[in-house]
Amino acid sequence: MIRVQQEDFDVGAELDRLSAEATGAGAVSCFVGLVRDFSGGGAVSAMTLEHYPGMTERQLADIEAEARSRWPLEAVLIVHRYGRLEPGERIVLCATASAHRRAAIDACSFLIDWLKTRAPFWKLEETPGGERWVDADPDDALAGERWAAPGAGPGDG
Amino acid sequence: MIRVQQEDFDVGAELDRLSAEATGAGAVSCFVGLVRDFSGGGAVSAMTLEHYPGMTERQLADIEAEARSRWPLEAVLIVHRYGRLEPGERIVLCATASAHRRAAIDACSFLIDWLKTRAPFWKLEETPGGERWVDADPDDALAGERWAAPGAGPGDG
Amino acid sequence: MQMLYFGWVRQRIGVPAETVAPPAGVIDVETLIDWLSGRSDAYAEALGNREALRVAVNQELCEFDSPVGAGDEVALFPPMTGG
Amino acid sequence: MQMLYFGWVRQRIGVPAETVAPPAGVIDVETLIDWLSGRSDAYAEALGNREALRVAVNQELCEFDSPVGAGDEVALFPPMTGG
Repeated sequence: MIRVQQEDFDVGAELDRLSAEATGAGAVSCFVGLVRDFSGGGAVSAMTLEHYPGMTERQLADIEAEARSRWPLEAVLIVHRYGRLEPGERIVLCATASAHRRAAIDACSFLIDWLKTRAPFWKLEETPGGERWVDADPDDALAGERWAAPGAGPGDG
Repeated sequence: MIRVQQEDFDVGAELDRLSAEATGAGAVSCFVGLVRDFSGGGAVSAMTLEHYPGMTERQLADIEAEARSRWPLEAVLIVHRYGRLEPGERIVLCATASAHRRAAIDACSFLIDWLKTRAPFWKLEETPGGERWVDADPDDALAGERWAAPGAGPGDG
Repeated sequence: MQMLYFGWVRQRIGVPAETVAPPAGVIDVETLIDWLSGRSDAYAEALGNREALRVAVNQELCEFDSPVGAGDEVALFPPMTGG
Repeated sequence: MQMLYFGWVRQRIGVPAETVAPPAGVIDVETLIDWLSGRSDAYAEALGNREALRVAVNQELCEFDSPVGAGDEVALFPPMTGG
């Protein structure tokens, strides 16, 4: 399941729903991305996430489908926020449930890696020096590419 | 931080506390282990976790310290339950917070892998055929060994 | 043709979306960007560094040689920074 | 010496803990298990498969050649299944 929303989410409630959906799952893995109060050494007082409505939902659904095709998952959840967020606020939640912990952990790691370079979001930071667009991180591109071959993982590169 | 307890835990509240402790963390990774309703093909109606009070706390603290020595972590939490649990109930929570997602994800994966073979718990399942002790899984031993060299991960084997 | 702009591409062009009617020579993303770049300095500046431009046609990521036509939704934007 | 048993070792021996006073020949985990195994069929059965036995002395995992003495806490148990 995927959701794109401005409002915050409740991680505990989301994971409870995911587990309830996944009878037979012994493993739930989750990743939460938060707004940091620094970036490239500078202070960040807020971050505004802009996205491409319509395409965002398609890309997230494609990423979920790809994860389900690679691992035996009982349930998958991606929640991605947009709008203006302050340091410490949640940006994104990826969660997976599987009978096996390795599948849950690897799939969750894959979800966040692919979101970084394939989800159409753009981040504008507010800093003491003014507004600044966050550049794509070359390491994120590498992390995403390492999953290019099914079954591959960041440890294989 | 580590905790060994009989009562359930609130994943959302635990992660909120972890994030609050970890100012500057952009990434929170967590793993939750649940009681499954089957095992080796058979139905499981409940599982009782026995542990070694004293040694359990020492082992969990050692595992936390090892994770902190290997990755730049802002916060670490391990909560492990004991006692009688029914299918769907939470057994264990591992969570890590870091400035970097790869550190958070790898460290969390390490925590659960090492818990499997180094935390002094023993599991007695209730099945239609009677009580049955859960055997150690040889795959768990392998998963644990793959982290033996600092910097190693399950993908490197 | 429906154009959409995001991130610093949107900011430099100054509008998030517009409807355009390119001439007959515009057959793919490359020629579309050439044509847009000639409209004003703002477009030229926004679209000048093609290494840093990404494109989606009808909400699917595409290369610059992808064909575009009258009914398409074409989005131009910087590399994505999700997650 | 304080003995602790867990899992099926505890179940087969029938008690979770006991204080024992082994004879002088018991100098390490190996000789301790030998001595315990001679106490009854239950001990012999519980401790028979040494491949499947794990041991902690004073709450630290040890090998069978680890020395044990009067003041030690010695725990015998099956391979751990945490997580």
